[in-house]
Amino acid sequence: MKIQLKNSIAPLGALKKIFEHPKTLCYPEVKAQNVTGYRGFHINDLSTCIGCANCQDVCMNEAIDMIAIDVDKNPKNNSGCIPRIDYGRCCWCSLCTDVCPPDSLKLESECIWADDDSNRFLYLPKDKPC
Amino acid sequence: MERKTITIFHGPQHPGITGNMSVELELTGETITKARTHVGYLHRGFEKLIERRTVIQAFTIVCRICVPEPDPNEANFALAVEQLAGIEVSEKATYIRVMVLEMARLAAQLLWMAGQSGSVGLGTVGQWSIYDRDLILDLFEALTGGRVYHMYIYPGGVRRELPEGFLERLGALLDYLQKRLVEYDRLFFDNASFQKRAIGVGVVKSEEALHLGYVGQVLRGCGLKRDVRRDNPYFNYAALEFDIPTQSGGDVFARALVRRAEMRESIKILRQVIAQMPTEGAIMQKLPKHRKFTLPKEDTYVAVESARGEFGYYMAGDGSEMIRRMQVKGPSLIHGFTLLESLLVGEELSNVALIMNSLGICPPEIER
Amino acid sequence: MQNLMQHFEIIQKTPTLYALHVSIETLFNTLHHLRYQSDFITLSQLTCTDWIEEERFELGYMLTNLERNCNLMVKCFIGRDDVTVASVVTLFPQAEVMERELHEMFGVGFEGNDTLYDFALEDWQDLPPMRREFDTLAYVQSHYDFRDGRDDNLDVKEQIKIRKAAAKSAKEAQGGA
Amino acid sequence: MEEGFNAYRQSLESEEQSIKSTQSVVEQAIAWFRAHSMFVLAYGTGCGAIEMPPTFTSRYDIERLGVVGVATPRQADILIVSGYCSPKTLKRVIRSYEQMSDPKYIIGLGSCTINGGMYWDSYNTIKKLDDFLPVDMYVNGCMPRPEALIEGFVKLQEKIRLNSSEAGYIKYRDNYAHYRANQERLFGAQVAPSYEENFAGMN
Repeated sequence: MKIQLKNSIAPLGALKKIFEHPKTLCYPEVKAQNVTGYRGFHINDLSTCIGCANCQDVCMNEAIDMIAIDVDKNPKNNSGCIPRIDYGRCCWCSLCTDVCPPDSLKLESECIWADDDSNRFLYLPKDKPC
Repeated sequence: MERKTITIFHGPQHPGITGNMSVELELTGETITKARTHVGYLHRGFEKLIERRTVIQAFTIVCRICVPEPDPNEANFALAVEQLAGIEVSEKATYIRVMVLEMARLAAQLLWMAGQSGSVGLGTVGQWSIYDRDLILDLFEALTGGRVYHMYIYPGGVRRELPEGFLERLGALLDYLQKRLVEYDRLFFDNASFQKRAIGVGVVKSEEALHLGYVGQVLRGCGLKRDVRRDNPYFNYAALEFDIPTQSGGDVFARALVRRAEMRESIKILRQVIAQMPTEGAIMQKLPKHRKFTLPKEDTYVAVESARGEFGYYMAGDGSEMIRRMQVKGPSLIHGFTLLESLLVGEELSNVALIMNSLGICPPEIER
Repeated sequence: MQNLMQHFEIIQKTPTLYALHVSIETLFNTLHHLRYQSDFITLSQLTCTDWIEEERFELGYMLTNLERNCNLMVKCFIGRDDVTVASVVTLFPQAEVMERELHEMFGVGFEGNDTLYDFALEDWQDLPPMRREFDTLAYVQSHYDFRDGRDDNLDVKEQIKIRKAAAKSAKEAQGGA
Repeated sequence: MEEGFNAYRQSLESEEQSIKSTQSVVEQAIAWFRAHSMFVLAYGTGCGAIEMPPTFTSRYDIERLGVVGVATPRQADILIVSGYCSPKTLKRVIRSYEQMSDPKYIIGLGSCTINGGMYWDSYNTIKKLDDFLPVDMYVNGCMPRPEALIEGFVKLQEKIRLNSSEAGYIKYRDNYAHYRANQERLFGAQVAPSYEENFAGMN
């Protein structure tokens, strides 16, 4: 194939993009838009959570611990336990929310967390109805 | 004058390498006299981990096998499980799967374009194409809830219903991409500096290509019309209209041209999917005994066409909840060893990154 | 294909997938025959499955034909310990790296392949990791540490029992009073 | 009440005034320059490398914050360990880290660097990165989004400006025996030569 002069000049056409409006998302200054249905942090509606540990059983990363809570918010919670998720293990596959019988465990679209202490990444889901 | 031979490592910490791997090169002057591939920097033992997990637990881990393009893994896993267990998938789910796979192919080609152009020093192309890839990832985000790892194609169907207005958004994006492809032609494929670097470099001989098991663009770049979507159709590719582009050169430029045409074919397929998408119907066929699902003592081999060639899974069940053996056959194993080691001999050092990018070598799938 | 079916006991698994079982003695000759006398000229995958209950490995040579639309699995049972199989590098050059992988992951020897050095693992001292008797979790526990702070995990079934007993005794105490 | 990122920033601003009063003007200036020219080593050690191109190119364009990629460890200030590390990679990562010149920082990307992530039972990945290298900032996610990576960088900038004495490279120098012991335990005879003599001329 013969290389023509046109092929050397045509790429300069990209310069016309200088006049277009910048498309960069300026994240720290402008807050990121939340996407509905994004798999972010866990939320757990404590008034419906029954403490059944289905989520713990299905999690292949063994990321979920069942821990005791002080105040019973749901009389049907027989074990008095709620899930706590180790974000050093979780892969946000959302299998735990799929198997949750009362649908109390959910994922919200908030997902950004940076921290310099590695021991803080044990996450107790926010008590938030969805 | 006596010439000295030196040995250098190209990678793993090197900007011109496609992922975390390395090539040990023996050089005489600028010319390579011997190449040896080293992998294992990303070995995670997937096949061992899958032996310890039940079917639905293993489903979440397979997409990590190939990082730039996770969806063919999910499709393969779902295909293999469905074939072993004899599950039928609804028409709508099949269409959604094809859509996801083609979107993933487009995204992977755009990512490839950034790597390929970076290896010849055209930075602008990467700035554009990764932006456009992000627009596809935005759609994935709305559809599957994940940006890179979608975990969406589930044995028995797909996990979520299409969000409202999704097909319209996809159609608008395709219109946009179609316009952009013309600009990419001008900026990259027709660019004299790319053509000068790429033509005649890394030529694959077509007579040995079939026997040595090369796949994807390497085959199609030397004029051999092989594509799993056509030869061995899965999902409903048999009912869709598309061409398989080929080129005869066998060099880096021919493979680039094949990819350029493939992007247009993907857009064509996606338009048909949008037009034919059933509005009614279930998206998921529930697995019997969902969490304690068992596979019969059988084995099978399934393959799909990824953006870089045939991607196959061998799967054997043993009558228990676990999968006895799942072995991955990625396109990069043969390309990264047999082909790359022979192709690099006689080339110049500056062409290593160019050739590796053009073969689309992806180390996580070589060693799993 | 029809021609091959007369020669070998080929089972059809799916419309495009066939399987053929051979013994370890005839393996190389069968592959040689298929490579030169039939359409199946490509080795696309070399698999190994560990059937530890039956004390054997199952090797699978995945052959693909010229048109790339049909796969033939040539399978062969071999023993689990100290087995060497004839290498097929002379028939299929791409088998070199596949055999290297199986040698590392399962400890299968391949006679005639002199490149059986490290593939993915570096300086590996333990059992070949893909063998069934290699326990990856036990290996992890003896070689790596997990992060502390997760000791307050409770067994839910135990908790339910404890709480039921507590509720019962509380009721009895109430009833007594 | 703002949430997340902005809340963090507000709490820092009140702290900032008290810390600034203890720093001299020169120290403040040096910290400011350090925080706004972070050169990242282009070494994609794991999955996380796939989210680095979007972060560094036009969509998220982290160059706004003074973050640029460079090719060799000698020029780099920041090492991003993007996800799981096999022992084979970790050896190379440690070598790369030790070649970088002070001040240098490590960002651990993804769950795998914190507690093993989804490869927690894999025989070939390490579980806690901070046993072997001093990690300055962890970014959570599997994959972390580019926004999360940017947030990691912003928090690291704040850390450099306000708590420069807590930086990882100082920790590595002071506790080298601890890190070295862990490295020797994992690698055995294959461990790299000791780095200790390079600390001599520094203090």
